[in-house]
Amino acid sequence: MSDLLIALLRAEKPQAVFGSHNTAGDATILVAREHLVDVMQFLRDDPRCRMEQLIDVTVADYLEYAPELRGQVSPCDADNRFGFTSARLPRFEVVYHLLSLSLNHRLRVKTFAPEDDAVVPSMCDLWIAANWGEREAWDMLGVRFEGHPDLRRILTYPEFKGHPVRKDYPLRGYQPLIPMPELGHYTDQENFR
Amino acid sequence: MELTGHLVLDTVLWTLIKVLGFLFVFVLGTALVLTWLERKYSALLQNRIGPNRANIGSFRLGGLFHMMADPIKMLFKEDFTPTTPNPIMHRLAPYVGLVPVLVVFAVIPFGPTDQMQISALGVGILFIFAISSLNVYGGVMGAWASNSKWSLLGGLRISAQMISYEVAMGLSLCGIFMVYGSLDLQSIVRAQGQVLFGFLPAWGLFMQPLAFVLYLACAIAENKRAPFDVGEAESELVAGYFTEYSAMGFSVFMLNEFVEVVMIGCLGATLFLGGWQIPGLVEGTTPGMIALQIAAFLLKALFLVWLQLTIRWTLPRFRYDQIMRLGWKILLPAALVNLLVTGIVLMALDRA
Amino acid sequence: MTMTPAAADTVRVGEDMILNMGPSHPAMHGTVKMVLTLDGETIKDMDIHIGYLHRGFEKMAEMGTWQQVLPYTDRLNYVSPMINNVGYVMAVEKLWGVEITPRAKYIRMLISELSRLTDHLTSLAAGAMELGGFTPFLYAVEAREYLYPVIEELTGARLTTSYTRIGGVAKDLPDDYERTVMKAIETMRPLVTKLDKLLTKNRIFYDRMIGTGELTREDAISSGCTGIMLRSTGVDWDLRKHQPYLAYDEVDFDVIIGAKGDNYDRYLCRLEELDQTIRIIKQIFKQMPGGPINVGDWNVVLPPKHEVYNSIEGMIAHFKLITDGHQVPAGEAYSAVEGGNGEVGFYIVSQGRGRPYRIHVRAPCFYAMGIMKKLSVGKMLADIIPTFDTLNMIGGEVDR
Amino acid sequence: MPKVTIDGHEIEVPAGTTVVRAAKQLGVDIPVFCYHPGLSIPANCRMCLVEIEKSPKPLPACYTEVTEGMVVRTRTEKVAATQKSVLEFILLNHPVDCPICDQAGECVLQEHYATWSTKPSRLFHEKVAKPKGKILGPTVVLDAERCILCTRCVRFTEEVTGTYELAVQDRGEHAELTNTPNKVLDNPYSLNVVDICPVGALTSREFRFRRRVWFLDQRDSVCTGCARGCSVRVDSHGNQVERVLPRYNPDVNKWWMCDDGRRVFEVRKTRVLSAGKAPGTSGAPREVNALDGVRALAAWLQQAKTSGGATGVALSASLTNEDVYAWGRLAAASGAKVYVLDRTAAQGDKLLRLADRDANRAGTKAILDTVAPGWGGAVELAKDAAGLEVLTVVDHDIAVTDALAKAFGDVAHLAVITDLSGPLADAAQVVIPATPLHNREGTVVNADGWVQRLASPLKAPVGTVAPHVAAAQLAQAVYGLELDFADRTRPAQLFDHIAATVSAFQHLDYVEVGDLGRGLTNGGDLAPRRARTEGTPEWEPDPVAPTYPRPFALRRGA
Amino acid sequence: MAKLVDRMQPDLVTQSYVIEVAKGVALTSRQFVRNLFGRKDTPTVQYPEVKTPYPARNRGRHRLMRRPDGQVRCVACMLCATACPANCITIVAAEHPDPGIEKVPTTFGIDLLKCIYCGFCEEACPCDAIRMDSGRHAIPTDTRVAQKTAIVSLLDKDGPSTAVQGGEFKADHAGGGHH
Repeated sequence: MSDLLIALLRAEKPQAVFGSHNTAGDATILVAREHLVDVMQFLRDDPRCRMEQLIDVTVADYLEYAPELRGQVSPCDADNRFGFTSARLPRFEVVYHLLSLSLNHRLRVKTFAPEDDAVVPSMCDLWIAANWGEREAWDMLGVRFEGHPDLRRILTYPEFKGHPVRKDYPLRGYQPLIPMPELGHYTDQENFR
Repeated sequence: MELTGHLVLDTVLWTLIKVLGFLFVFVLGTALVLTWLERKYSALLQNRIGPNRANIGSFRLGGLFHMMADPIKMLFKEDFTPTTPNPIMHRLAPYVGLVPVLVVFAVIPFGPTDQMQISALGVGILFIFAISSLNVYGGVMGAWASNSKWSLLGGLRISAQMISYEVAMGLSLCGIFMVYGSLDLQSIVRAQGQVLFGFLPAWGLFMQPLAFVLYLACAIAENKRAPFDVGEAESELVAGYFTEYSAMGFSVFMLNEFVEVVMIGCLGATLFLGGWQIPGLVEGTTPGMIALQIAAFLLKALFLVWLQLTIRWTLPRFRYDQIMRLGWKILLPAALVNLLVTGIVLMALDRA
Repeated sequence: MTMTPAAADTVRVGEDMILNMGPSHPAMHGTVKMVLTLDGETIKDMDIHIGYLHRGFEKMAEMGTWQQVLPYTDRLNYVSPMINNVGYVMAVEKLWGVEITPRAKYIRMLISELSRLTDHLTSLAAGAMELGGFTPFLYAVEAREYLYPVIEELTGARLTTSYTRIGGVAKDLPDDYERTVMKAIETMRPLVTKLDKLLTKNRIFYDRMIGTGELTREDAISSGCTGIMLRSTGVDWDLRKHQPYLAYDEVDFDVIIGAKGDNYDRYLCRLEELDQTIRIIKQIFKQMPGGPINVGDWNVVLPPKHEVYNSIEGMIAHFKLITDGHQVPAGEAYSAVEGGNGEVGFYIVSQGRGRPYRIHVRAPCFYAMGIMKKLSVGKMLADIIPTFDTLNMIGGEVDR
Repeated sequence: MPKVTIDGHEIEVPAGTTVVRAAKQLGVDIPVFCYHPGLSIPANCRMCLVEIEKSPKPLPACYTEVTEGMVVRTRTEKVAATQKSVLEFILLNHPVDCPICDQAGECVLQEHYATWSTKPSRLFHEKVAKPKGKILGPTVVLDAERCILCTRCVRFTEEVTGTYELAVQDRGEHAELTNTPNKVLDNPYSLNVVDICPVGALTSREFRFRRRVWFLDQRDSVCTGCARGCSVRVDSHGNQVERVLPRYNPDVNKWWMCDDGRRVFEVRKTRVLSAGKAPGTSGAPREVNALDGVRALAAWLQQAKTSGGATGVALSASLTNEDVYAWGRLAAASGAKVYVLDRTAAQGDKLLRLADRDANRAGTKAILDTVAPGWGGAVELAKDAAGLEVLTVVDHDIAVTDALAKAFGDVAHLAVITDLSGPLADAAQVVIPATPLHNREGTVVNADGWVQRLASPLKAPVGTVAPHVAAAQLAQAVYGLELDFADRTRPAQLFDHIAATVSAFQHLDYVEVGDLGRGLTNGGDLAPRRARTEGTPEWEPDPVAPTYPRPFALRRGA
Repeated sequence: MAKLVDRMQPDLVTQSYVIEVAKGVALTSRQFVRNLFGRKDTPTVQYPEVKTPYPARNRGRHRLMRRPDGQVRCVACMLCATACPANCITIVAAEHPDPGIEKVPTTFGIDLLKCIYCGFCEEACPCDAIRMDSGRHAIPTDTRVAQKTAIVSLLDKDGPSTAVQGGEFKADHAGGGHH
């Protein structure tokens, strides 16, 4: 089933789809950012796909991922049409999980966003779900979604600095706008370690 | 009649005794017990145990001491006043609400003979209408003076609710006046001593069954208790008009509510359950008879209190607009129809 | 507020009230803030602020081993913790290619369904309470209270269960567990009937539920609603039925769907699903296979204690698993289970180094909350309450 | 060059290469216990048995040399069965000791068992009891029960140190490692046997029970104990160094390091400077932090500049290249004379230890030759001392000889930037607390002209300053100089400057220096022209250093 | 398969309010009467006086087991501290004069405020030294210090373990049931 879907997309959108895998039974295609809207539109509307639901949007930050293993997660074609090899892929991967209720199949669509240009097109026009999903992805990992009507932070507060799920976000320290807690009568610092 | 000094003293003393006995012992006493009883009762019908921890020494008495512990606690809590341009109004509001409710009891005949009434007012029921609706001012004042949006919304809701239900309640009781031909509550109670069809006491409940239901609904609505508690609606408006009250201010609002519960019970008993009448007995003159009939009245009042409690713990809450719809579109027309039918029947009976 | 003259003509400046509902508000359980623009009591606009309970689940998960993520999942949807436990380990097993034993499958189903009972009961209870029905609330909570000891007997904790393990479950069923469970269910069921009697046909109640929070089928699908939210609009979709996992294809049950997608439908669906769940539990016990509760592979599950205490082989395997973590191979996987509120999905990325590289939770409430605004605007302030309840937002899951 | 096929992959290797090395080059793992690339090959553990075509039975991969057309299979059922049997055999008498064994977590036996076997035990008898906690020498403890008799330690004492302190006595299951008669394991390299022991039989007395290894953060660094500059791995927990291990560096120290080097951290810990000092308003010394110390020094230098007094800078030969460069530039710009002072010499030996204990003599020389030509040593300092108005000593454990002590006394104003307490700090009027060398990053050059990166897992203590930063501060405050590196105080940036300015460092790059270092390109008489043999090292360090993931280290150590 | 919910159609009976209210009042009143006489349906437990026993698997407060000779079983292997997701266990190891024991903890502290009672320590312990089947719940205190220090005294508490290293042990204990 999932193989068929990959084959279909590879046939229909050869320009856009440049990688795919099927590990653990999850059909996955890798789509170039430029063609993402086109592919998603196709996936939603084509009678063979009919992905009515955008189940989830998220981003994975591959900053610390071992380059030699990256190809297992995101294999790219041999002909290297988009300028990156399996070993040197852009830092962010935007991951969409699609579900077709009527045809009962799933597909994972991934696209790349480099660190210095972390922008991908928004899916808000295609699915309502993209609205909050993309807001969360922006808030947590700092990937912008172009065309999103309301790209505000959602889980953190508006004055928050940085994007906490990024791999290089410091694990310790305080955000500038949160004052240090008053210790009151618990002056024994030892107890607060 | 010429009033001698002795007589004046006598009257004042007698009135004081009645006020103390009826208002302070029965009404406020019941209200006080209700603070504990409501929780205990709700606990029992909700499969809980309820408050039972307050104790003196090793005596717990099922938590009866909670009704003493709570006022003490309330007295000693911080009385918080929000930042408001009307702090005095904020302080005053609970008492503005409480006084009218207490005053209403002046005209309730709690026993046979004209003496068993704090004030034998000829237009008793009109007095009740006039005074009891003042009670809402307390809530509205408090809501306004609290300087809080939740309070404001609550205040708006209760004032609208009060207006809607006052009308329906007035009209529903008109049937009673028509049937018994008097505005004096003692006369109405006396009139309920008759017997209908040879077996049924001529109580308001049987003469005006629809009016009873309407009265109960409207009265609970005026009291702002569930299911008509949109004014406080803790899940929507936090606590509505008394969101910003704490300590005694808060507890006076609560007391207000409980006194009103008793008031509704007393008035309902007077108008619909034959007041102090015990079927088969004539109006008592001996102290024993009087005591018996006072007890009957109090029991009837307590029955209605129980009914209110049960309804409060059984039903969910209306939505604000549904309350308005119920008041204006169902209760008011129903009261009018009741009035109409009563009128027609009375006219027909007159002709006959 | 600045406004152009043209706009000032059409908008009545100053007559709208901005109201902050939450984060400290009795009905905003799970901590959420709704900034309401009210015209009288009618909601003109609404902005939902979540994140007050944000604990950084996804970041924390990257810090521990695969096993150490498990207690965090208890705290996602904290009214049905074990479904999250199951969902999480299933995702890891999917990536690793671990096939668990039949008995483990059935035990996992059992705990999922027990959790579904507590989840639905909580939702029904909270819904009743916030509409002012305190008595039905307590009946439902009491009903739930009979289930928690059963869960505690199995897992050792009422709520923070952490019961599943990668490759199986932590402990086998206690002796005579079927009787314990069935007894709890028999005690619990009449209380639900009482709630049903007090609410379902009561006009005060249904007036508030019918026609409020009405969700169209298209919106439900497009907004990523799953579970009850989706089914209440009449979509026949249940992961247990349509993409069966564990052994759900071996039990018989009905997918409950609604007609109009309003609050009343969602309330009824929850009520009906309780019965379906009880039906599944009965079948689970009837069909419960014997055998081991975990795969027994020492690379996946800890060796039995007697091996650890008595042999160096067991000891080494035990040590390696705890100090190095599970060696889940590099790759990515997404696995979803039908949670109390809908599809609970875990997207995991592994680097093959003993701890997760990235874990993302697809929380059903999160997407349901995304459509909340649409369900509320134009309705009254009081309608937020039943809508918010039947949507059953769980703070731990939305904020993570 | 014979061609060999291992698991289907073909590779061409020089004649004489063993199968295990060829496999390693292909990335094929063959488990070993007794094999160590730095020692002779006994092939006694039998763990590395592989199938070789045309051979009737499996052969040890560590011992077998490749021949033309050899076909090796390492993943067959037969091999797997052999490995399982070997492991079962080894584990038969192995005590259930992981909970109390320091090696747990980096134990090759654990590793191999988890990777190649995970087969339950079939033993129903008592295990053989042997001595536990037997003290072999001042540094090493033996647990004979855990020993798998790989004889790595025995071979080490025979082949590397030549001291012959260890031997195996008895036979069969009673065979047991022990001291040779009348000998104690007390050679200066004794702790290497702990490193090479694949199991927990030999453990360090000092590190014993101190910390579980999986909690440790690892950082590659250089030993600063002597001019050898051994490559080391520093294991730390929290903000504390727990142990130092040698790291394989084919050009410097191979697999070994001396016991003194491992204890450098410990020794320095006992001599840490508690606070800086400077003259107070009343003239009595007061405690200062680094910033106030630099201010006091700046005031002196300002005075000297106004009065035209001579100033001098004395540098320890153990500072990083960055420090030397910064101070050299400052001295050159301010007209100060530069002197280089030494640490106390120690006894060297043929293996690794050098008599010269200064970690960066070659680098200091090479840099000063360029940036501050005409620099002198202790002799010149003694000569010039009386004429100096201000002498700034940038110290790291300088040996204060009598002559030097006199010289320091002659100087009008003596300021010291140091991280250690001692006579020098006592003699100075201004003491600026420096960030200890083992808390810093930078580069050092060893006696052979090999540039390596010094790195530290520790945070700099509050109130201390890195010497090169102090130099930049002084340049700005006193001489109004915006030294071109003043705002670029990170070692990597400074190193770029050095590479651009100093010819010996030409073409070097901080990143490129990497973990294993680079040779100086032009070191004159000091540093022989050397460059790394291209390509990866032919053989990785042995399995002592675990390569498997450590899920805990990062989190716990943070 | 898919089953449509039984969506009640509002009729005159339900719409009149009164009937359903009366039914409701009857139900609650019945419940009241049942509870007034005999408390048949009341599951509430009067806690401090009445205690429901914890099930055998309950994960309560930790206890440290002893060897048959009374010494602490714990050998400070730190596996519990390693497995602990909350990082709440502090152990300091030391050498024991008896070479048969070799390693013992000198401090065994659990910060009960950090502890999440997941039971991983008990599962990770290779010596049956730490268990959570004490049947005692978390300490209710209002100071940080009490939560932290209460357990330091763990080293002096609780009875001997049934597990004997290298000896016989009941297989069904796996996971730490109550014995």
